[in-house]
Amino acid sequence: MRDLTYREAVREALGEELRRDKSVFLLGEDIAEYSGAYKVTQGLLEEFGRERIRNTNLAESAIAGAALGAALVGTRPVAEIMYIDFSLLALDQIFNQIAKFRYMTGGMVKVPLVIRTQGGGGKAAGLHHSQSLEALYTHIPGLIVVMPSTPYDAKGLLKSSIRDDNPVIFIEHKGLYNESGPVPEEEYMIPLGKAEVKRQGKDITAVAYSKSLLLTLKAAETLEKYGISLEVIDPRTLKPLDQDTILNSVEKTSRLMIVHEACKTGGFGAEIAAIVAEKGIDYLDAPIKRVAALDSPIPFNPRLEDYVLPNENDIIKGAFELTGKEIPAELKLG
Amino acid sequence: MRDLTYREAVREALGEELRRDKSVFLLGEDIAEYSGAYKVTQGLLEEFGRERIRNTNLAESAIAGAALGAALVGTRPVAEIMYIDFSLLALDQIFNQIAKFRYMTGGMVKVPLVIRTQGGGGKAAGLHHSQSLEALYTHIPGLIVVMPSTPYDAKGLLKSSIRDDNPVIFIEHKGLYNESGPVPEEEYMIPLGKAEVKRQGKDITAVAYSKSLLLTLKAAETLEKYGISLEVIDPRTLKPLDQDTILNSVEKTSRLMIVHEACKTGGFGAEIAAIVAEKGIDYLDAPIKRVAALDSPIPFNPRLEDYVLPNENDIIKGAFELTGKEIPAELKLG
Amino acid sequence: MQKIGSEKLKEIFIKMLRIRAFEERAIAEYRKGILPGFIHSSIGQEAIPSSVCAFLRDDDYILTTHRGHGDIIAKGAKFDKMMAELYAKETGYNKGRGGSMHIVAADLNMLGATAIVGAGVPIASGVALGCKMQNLDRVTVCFTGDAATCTGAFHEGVGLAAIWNLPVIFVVENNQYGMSTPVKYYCKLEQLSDRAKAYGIPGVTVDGNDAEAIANVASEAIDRARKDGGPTLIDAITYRYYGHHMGDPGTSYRTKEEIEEWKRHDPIERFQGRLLKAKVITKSEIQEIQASINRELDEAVKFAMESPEPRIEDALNNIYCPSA
Amino acid sequence: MQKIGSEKLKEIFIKMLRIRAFEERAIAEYRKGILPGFIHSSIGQEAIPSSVCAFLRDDDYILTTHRGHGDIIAKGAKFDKMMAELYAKETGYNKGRGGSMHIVAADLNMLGATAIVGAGVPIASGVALGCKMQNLDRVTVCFTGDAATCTGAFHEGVGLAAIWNLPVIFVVENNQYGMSTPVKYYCKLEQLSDRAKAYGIPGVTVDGNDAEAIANVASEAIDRARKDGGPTLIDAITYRYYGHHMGDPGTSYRTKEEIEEWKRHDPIERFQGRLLKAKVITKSEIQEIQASINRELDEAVKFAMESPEPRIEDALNNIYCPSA
Ligand SMILES: Cc1ncc(C[n+]2csc(CCOP(=O)(O)OP(=O)(O)O)c2C)c(N)n1
Ligand SMILES: Cc1ncc(C[n+]2csc(CCOP(=O)(O)OP(=O)(O)O)c2C)c(N)n1
Ligand SMILES: [Mg+2]
Ligand SMILES: [Mg+2]
Repeated sequence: MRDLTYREAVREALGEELRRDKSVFLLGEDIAEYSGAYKVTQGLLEEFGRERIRNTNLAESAIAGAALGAALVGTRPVAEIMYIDFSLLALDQIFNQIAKFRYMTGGMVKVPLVIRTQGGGGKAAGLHHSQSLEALYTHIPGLIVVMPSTPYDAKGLLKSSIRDDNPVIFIEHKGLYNESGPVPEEEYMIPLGKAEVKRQGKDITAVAYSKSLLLTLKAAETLEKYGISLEVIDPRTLKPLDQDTILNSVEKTSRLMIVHEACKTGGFGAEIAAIVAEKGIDYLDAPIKRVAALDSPIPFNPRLEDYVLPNENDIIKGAFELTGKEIPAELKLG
Repeated sequence: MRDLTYREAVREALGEELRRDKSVFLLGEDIAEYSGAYKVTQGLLEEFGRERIRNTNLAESAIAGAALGAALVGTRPVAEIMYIDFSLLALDQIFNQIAKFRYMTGGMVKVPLVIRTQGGGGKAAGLHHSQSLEALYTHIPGLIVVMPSTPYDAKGLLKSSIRDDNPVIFIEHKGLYNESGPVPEEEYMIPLGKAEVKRQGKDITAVAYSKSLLLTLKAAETLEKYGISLEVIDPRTLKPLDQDTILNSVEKTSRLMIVHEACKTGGFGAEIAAIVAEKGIDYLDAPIKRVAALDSPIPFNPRLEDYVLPNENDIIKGAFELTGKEIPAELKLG
Repeated sequence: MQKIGSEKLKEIFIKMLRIRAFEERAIAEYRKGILPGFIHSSIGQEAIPSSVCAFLRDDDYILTTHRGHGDIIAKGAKFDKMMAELYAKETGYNKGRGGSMHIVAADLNMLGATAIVGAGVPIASGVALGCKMQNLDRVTVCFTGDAATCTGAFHEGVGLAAIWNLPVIFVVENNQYGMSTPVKYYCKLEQLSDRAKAYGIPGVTVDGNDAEAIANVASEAIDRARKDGGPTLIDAITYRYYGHHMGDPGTSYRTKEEIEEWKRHDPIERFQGRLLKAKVITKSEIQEIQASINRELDEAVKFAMESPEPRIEDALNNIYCPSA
Repeated sequence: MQKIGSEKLKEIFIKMLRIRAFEERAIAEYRKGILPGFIHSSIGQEAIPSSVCAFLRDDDYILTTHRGHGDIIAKGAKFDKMMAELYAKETGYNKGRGGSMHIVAADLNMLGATAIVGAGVPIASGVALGCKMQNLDRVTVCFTGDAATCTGAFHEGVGLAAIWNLPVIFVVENNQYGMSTPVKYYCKLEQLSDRAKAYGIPGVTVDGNDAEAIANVASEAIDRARKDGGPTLIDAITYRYYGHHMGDPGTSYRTKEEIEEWKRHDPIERFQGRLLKAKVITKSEIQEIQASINRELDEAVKFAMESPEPRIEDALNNIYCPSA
């Protein structure tokens, strides 16, 4: 199987769906010639033209609102909000209008649209270009929230998102675009709402998504050497959440760690923790552990940013803590 | 001590602070003659005039942004966003600008402002006028989030909020405005960040805030009759949260219930559950229980709305569940 | 009375009568204490939607606001399903989930009613975009209030319509107040239609209590939009007789004199006078129409009252639709 | 050259030189791969902030955007603290927490730099409101980009300034592109200053590469604002020589010819020619000034490089301030 980058995988999904279905189109700021801030839409203007690869005005609420309107009358818009930080400007449209429209009509309409955006830190992009805000979205009934961690998932989930008749918030990570991984040439789809066990293990269930999944898999390798076996679950879709896969794993491992890049307080990890504390508390032999960003705006200074964001070492430390083992000095975790 | 309604208590706090400090002023939509949608600001225009009781244009991001600007140069604005549902229009200003401004400057400025708003359902006000969105705010570092449940707390906390040098989101509940309770004539303040045990008990710790606190206290009375003793804690300030008061209580009762009117998934109850699952799991003798709204937009139809929102019976049922006792048939909880 | 034929004039007039009668009945029901939630009456403003919608095709779209009963009726909504929605019944347009501020009649291409002021504007631009992309020659009309022109959503949505030359018409039902705030306070312009100048689209202010004047302006704008001539902003000046909603007496920020003065320019009376004079309609015809409207309303109320409430078991339906 | 004295002209010119030199140095440092984050260069746009800020008092306020280096320097910011901020050092204006897009120099009444396009506009109105309420006769200048005029925040913020007649001036640094999107695409107006017509405030378009023209327009607007004459929108047309940020070559949406053509209207060269001709300044004076600027920049870079990083222990400071 060939390898693609996460960026290419997203692009390929967009291209395939644009080709397959004439009612699909893209709108967003600077997605045409400029190909978006992270060049995801490169080449699409040339193939599909300006009608279907539409630069908007600089107006996030117009982007989201226009996507809703267009979705109501038979097209399937894929809107891009350049950074999830800017999506705060569109939240009335996304939370009050898009999320509620179908329910409000008693089910008379459907709202088939996707909002693609990207978040996350690690690039010294500063406090308005680095946030992880998925938790805001997961609180709102009516939305589906997808956060892929690999090129394979990104492609398969985006295709499913575009074909789904519900509004999907599709959150990429700027730190993943250059990561590569196997993506089949043949068409495939990944169902929304299904987690995947990315690594089997027996001591600790680690739930992680987006870029944090990669950190967790790396940490798992180190931990393996020290006799701690992580079972790593990628929910992939945060809303609706595949609770069963998580609960089954915790039943097996009796320990739960959650890893995400969003601020800890009120992050999506809290929801996962709460679900397990409600439905699987008897499985647990240890406190639940959240490894997440410190509760801080993202500082510009890269060292501070590193400090604020969760990293491999934090995961390793957390795992030792959960198993009650001492951290070997050679690991130099400080 | 005289009784005041919650509405009057908020109004009195505003009046006293406007009188005490010339740099305090109010801005918002229709807060002057109209006195706001729930008449909270009634009489203030007459006493303080149009300069300090300022009607704005219909523009939530302007209200929040203007409050920030005015706060940066030496005044202490108290902005009103008529419904928390509309605050989604101001979230860039509140989350990206207001919450981060001080941090962004390395501490060179302070942002002394209050945003008053109100939320909650129970009035058949429909899906754009009934939400409980506090969880969005509690996720953002830099904000203080206050949600008072009684007239006494509302007054004392609002005065502290206005005098605090940090941005405070002060969330009232439309279903509480007519509730009355004792409020001293003498001036008093309630510190931000301190929970209050509203009722001593020994079997279950019930954490509840805003209108849910009242429901919980009522449920506690019923439960008392059936031999279940609730210790009811009102965090009052959700961010920063007084974790100690909650953890100490759970240590005593070994059971935790959280009650709020926001949707369950991703609600603030998840955060409380996660904290206890992290720091107090050994105290627990039962699963954590969240009593919250079902994950649904708020329907217009009052019966459906009642069904979707948590009520006394849900709390009572939850308490029986947590204690493993059978629900007496006479309670008719269905 | 030049360009508009008498059939059209009659159609407009009947729409106005229907709106007024419905609104009066809704208020009466509300005052009995039976209707849940809020009612924002559009009495006094009937000429605007009646004239505008008279020039729309069935497959054209409209969007409206919290004060939308009139607009919805003008597009052809049924009294019974509307009244049932006000009663929060399963037989209402939204199955009782939406209520007065959120009525959607998808079968009439009436795409709601948002209660967030200004939010309909970008959505309307999106509807027009969707039509344009599918080469449908449908026009979208977005009704908004005057104060809505202050919102960021208005600016962004009209901005988008302008640059993509979308077939959408923004009709400001300018009742001169946003809640209690007079237009003169929140906008320093002589006329609100000058806001169009920020987008390079045509803007026109018209007497919103003069059905024919609106009809002329609207038919031209609709025509232009249908011929790919792009969006128009219509500012139609009118007045609401009641308060902001039924809980607001409407007199803390408006004088009784001002209200009375406006009632002397009642759009229905004015239009009726002209139609009678021009013999487009007769007094007895009007009486008959009104009687029939009243019968329809009696039935609608009966229908609403007798209709079932939504079932609790269905409370969580339609938050999502089944995945494709 | 009538109204503006030669001292002022010289001041403006020196500001322009300072901005150009700083920006060039920042780019050079960035290209070494030492600076973290993004750099949005304002080279080509120097005349606008230089001329505007020359008419501000020290206690007047400015706000700016992601492309704010020029504006900040024009208000008097120190190279060393700016460069240290670009280097993310503890000695930077924001102690390394903000970076290029977020510089705030509170001591100079320079209140930031938001990286959310348009977000500064309502904040600026608030600053002006705060001044007005305290009877301070201070003026606030809000620099924004051209595409920022599309945002809801711009509309709401200017709207508020207009109705409260606030002492604030919105200066659009119109470099004719929002990222890759040309102004002609996202706005169908002949001139962007016509957006002022939506608010009933004065709007003027000016050659943003002509320092004196800007000076005339700006001094008038500042004067008016200070005398309680309310806000003004100034649209100053200019061009950025580099891409949107240093990672963008800037040529996928602009032709090389277009860029070259604009370089022929370089604001510094033009102004320098005129000043030399009018003998306001001499060649050797300019050389001296440039040499001194370069020394200052050498020192600034040295200062920045030698300055300490923020301490990890301080990472969580200043998220809140101690409660009052
Ligand atoms: C974004 C938003 N802000 C505030 C409100 C509260 N509100 C409801 S209607 C209204 C006034 C609207 O005025 P206008 O647009 O003129 O419409 P009208 O009510 O006069 O028909 C206000 C402030 C709201 N619903 N949405
Ligand atoms: C609200 C928001 N949307 C999008 C962006 C991404 N972005 C950064 S600068 C920019 C273009 C801004 O253009 P303009 O206002 O003309 O300023 P310029 O960069 O030309 O100085 C865009 C789209 C952003 N920072 N904020
Ligand atoms: Mg109005
Ligand atoms: Mg620009």
